[in-house]
Amino acid sequence: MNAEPAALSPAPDGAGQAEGPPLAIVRGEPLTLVPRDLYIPPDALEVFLETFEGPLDLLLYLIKRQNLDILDIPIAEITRQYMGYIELMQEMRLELAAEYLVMAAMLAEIKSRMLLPRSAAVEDEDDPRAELVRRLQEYEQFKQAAQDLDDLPRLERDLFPATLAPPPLTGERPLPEVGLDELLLALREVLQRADMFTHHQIRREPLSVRERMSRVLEALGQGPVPFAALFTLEEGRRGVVVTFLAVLELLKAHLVELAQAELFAPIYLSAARRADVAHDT
Amino acid sequence: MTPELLCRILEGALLAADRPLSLEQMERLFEDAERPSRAELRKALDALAQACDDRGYELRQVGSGYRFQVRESLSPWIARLWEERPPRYSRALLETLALIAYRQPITRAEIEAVRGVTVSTQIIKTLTEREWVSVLGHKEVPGRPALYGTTPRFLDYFNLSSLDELPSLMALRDLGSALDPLPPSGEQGRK
Amino acid sequence: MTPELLCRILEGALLAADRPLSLEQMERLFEDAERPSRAELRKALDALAQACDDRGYELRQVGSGYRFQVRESLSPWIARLWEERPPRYSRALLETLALIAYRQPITRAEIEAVRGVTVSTQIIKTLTEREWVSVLGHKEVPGRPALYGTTPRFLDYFNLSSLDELPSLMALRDLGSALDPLPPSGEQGRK
Repeated sequence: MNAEPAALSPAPDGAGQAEGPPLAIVRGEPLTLVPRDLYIPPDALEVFLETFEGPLDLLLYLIKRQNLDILDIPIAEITRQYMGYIELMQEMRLELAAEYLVMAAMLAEIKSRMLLPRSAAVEDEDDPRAELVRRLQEYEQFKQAAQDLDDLPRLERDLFPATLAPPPLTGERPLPEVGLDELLLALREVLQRADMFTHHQIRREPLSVRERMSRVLEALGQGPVPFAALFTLEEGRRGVVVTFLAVLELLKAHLVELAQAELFAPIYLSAARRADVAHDT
Repeated sequence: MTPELLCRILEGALLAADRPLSLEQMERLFEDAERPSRAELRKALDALAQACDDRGYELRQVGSGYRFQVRESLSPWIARLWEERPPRYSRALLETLALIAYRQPITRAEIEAVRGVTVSTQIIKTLTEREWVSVLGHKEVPGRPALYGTTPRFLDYFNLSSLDELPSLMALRDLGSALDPLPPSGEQGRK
Repeated sequence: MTPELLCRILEGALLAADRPLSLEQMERLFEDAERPSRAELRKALDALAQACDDRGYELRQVGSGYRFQVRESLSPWIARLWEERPPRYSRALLETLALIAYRQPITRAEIEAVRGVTVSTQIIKTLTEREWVSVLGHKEVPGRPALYGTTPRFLDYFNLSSLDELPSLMALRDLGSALDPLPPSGEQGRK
């Protein structure tokens, strides 16, 4: 509440309805003098209002400021002051949360109900203030609880746990375990994100071709390899086909090159140019 | 295993860990053959607590277990170790946290009903990211809103061993009898 | 300031700090009026070192200053603090690995194009150190980026005899239901 300025007296000259543009139009009446009890320098008002956590907080402030007991609020007076703030906020085009207007309506309703004469027949009727008082009390309770929580000693500000460097640890820390299902789920997610299922052509080549591409590239890491040496006859026809497809794929991707020194000389497969020069980047 | 060695192992583990250790976690430091009983563990912890009596730190039980922490009386000096100011929390966040702590399990709408304003998504996110608050379940009403509650980490942060240690709430007064009787007719200020 | 209080403050600071403290840093804990002399500081540190003689930790002087360290003789037990939490690989790492497995040989830029985010060097390093992934060669485009593929070790770890045993991309689309836990056996004959 440090933003609350001292109430300033209106200028002594003039009798209120002085000429000049009105400060605000309140309930259709031009307001040239700010009510004494809620006058706040306009530039401070915004800061001031930001210190309220909502309509209940504002009401509590109005009650506390006059040293009133929550259980004994003069509804008419508090309503008048509350409306004053609301209208001022609206006039100043401050963003006004809808909750403030709901509260205004509730106050107006309570006020009007209290003005109605009570007959014996409605003696049992709930005091119209009861619900408001209950909410104010409940809010005050948690406003205080929040303050108490803030006052508790806490880490980072008041408490510092002891954390020492561990000794050099003997024994290796275990490597993380991964299940195949986790891996597949990860892939599925990334593919869904990339929307590959719909927009990309699904590669139909069997994975073994991709794998063989890797093995061929690996073999070429040591230098050019005779084309024929890439094939393992024990793998049978299928193995030979897979290797051949892998070589074609690699050629297509410009990842390998074929070289033949002269006609009918052995064909050599090598990693694409300069690949054998740079080992690492 | 001698009680002295047990004490030293626990002391070393509590100091090296970057989080409070529960009794279960302490038990798991030992192989089956050497594992101390619960009674032995507690006795060793008592001895450790006493051994710090005249030191700069103390053994404290918080939400998720035991930890050594520097005595609060030394904070004015210790706080100078860090250049940055500790984080401050807005009233809106603290009020929301207080409601979750005291009224859990609680929905966002219930928090809003007490505070009289909407609770920003950012606040719930901050509380969740700090691991002070988690979703305990969903309320079986239309929309199945999440029910929030506090975590052991919340207790750790605020140096509490259980929710029982929270400051007690301000008492609510009964308004039925306390409210002035309304005037029978429109006139106010009759008295 | 009494020597006892000085000792306690230093002890607290060394316990709370997450780094070794130099004498200069220790001096900065104190306001001008109360600041101890170098001689007083050293004396207090000596006293602290002695006070740990029969404790689970010791005062060590390292390159950048002083720090408390848990005694090495306790490491067989302390090491279990971390064992109990089997580390896990990040989602980013798993996605990268999966893409390398299915799309090899593949460059980092190609992985990034599918994932939509950059692939950290750490991830590639982890996968290479684990010997699940290796550099097969370099793509002949500007920058000559490395081409990654999986190794036989990768197949061993996942118990595959060849990449063919990985589900096809088509099958992967329906993976969600396939990976759900199996229903209790009794329900299988239903319908």
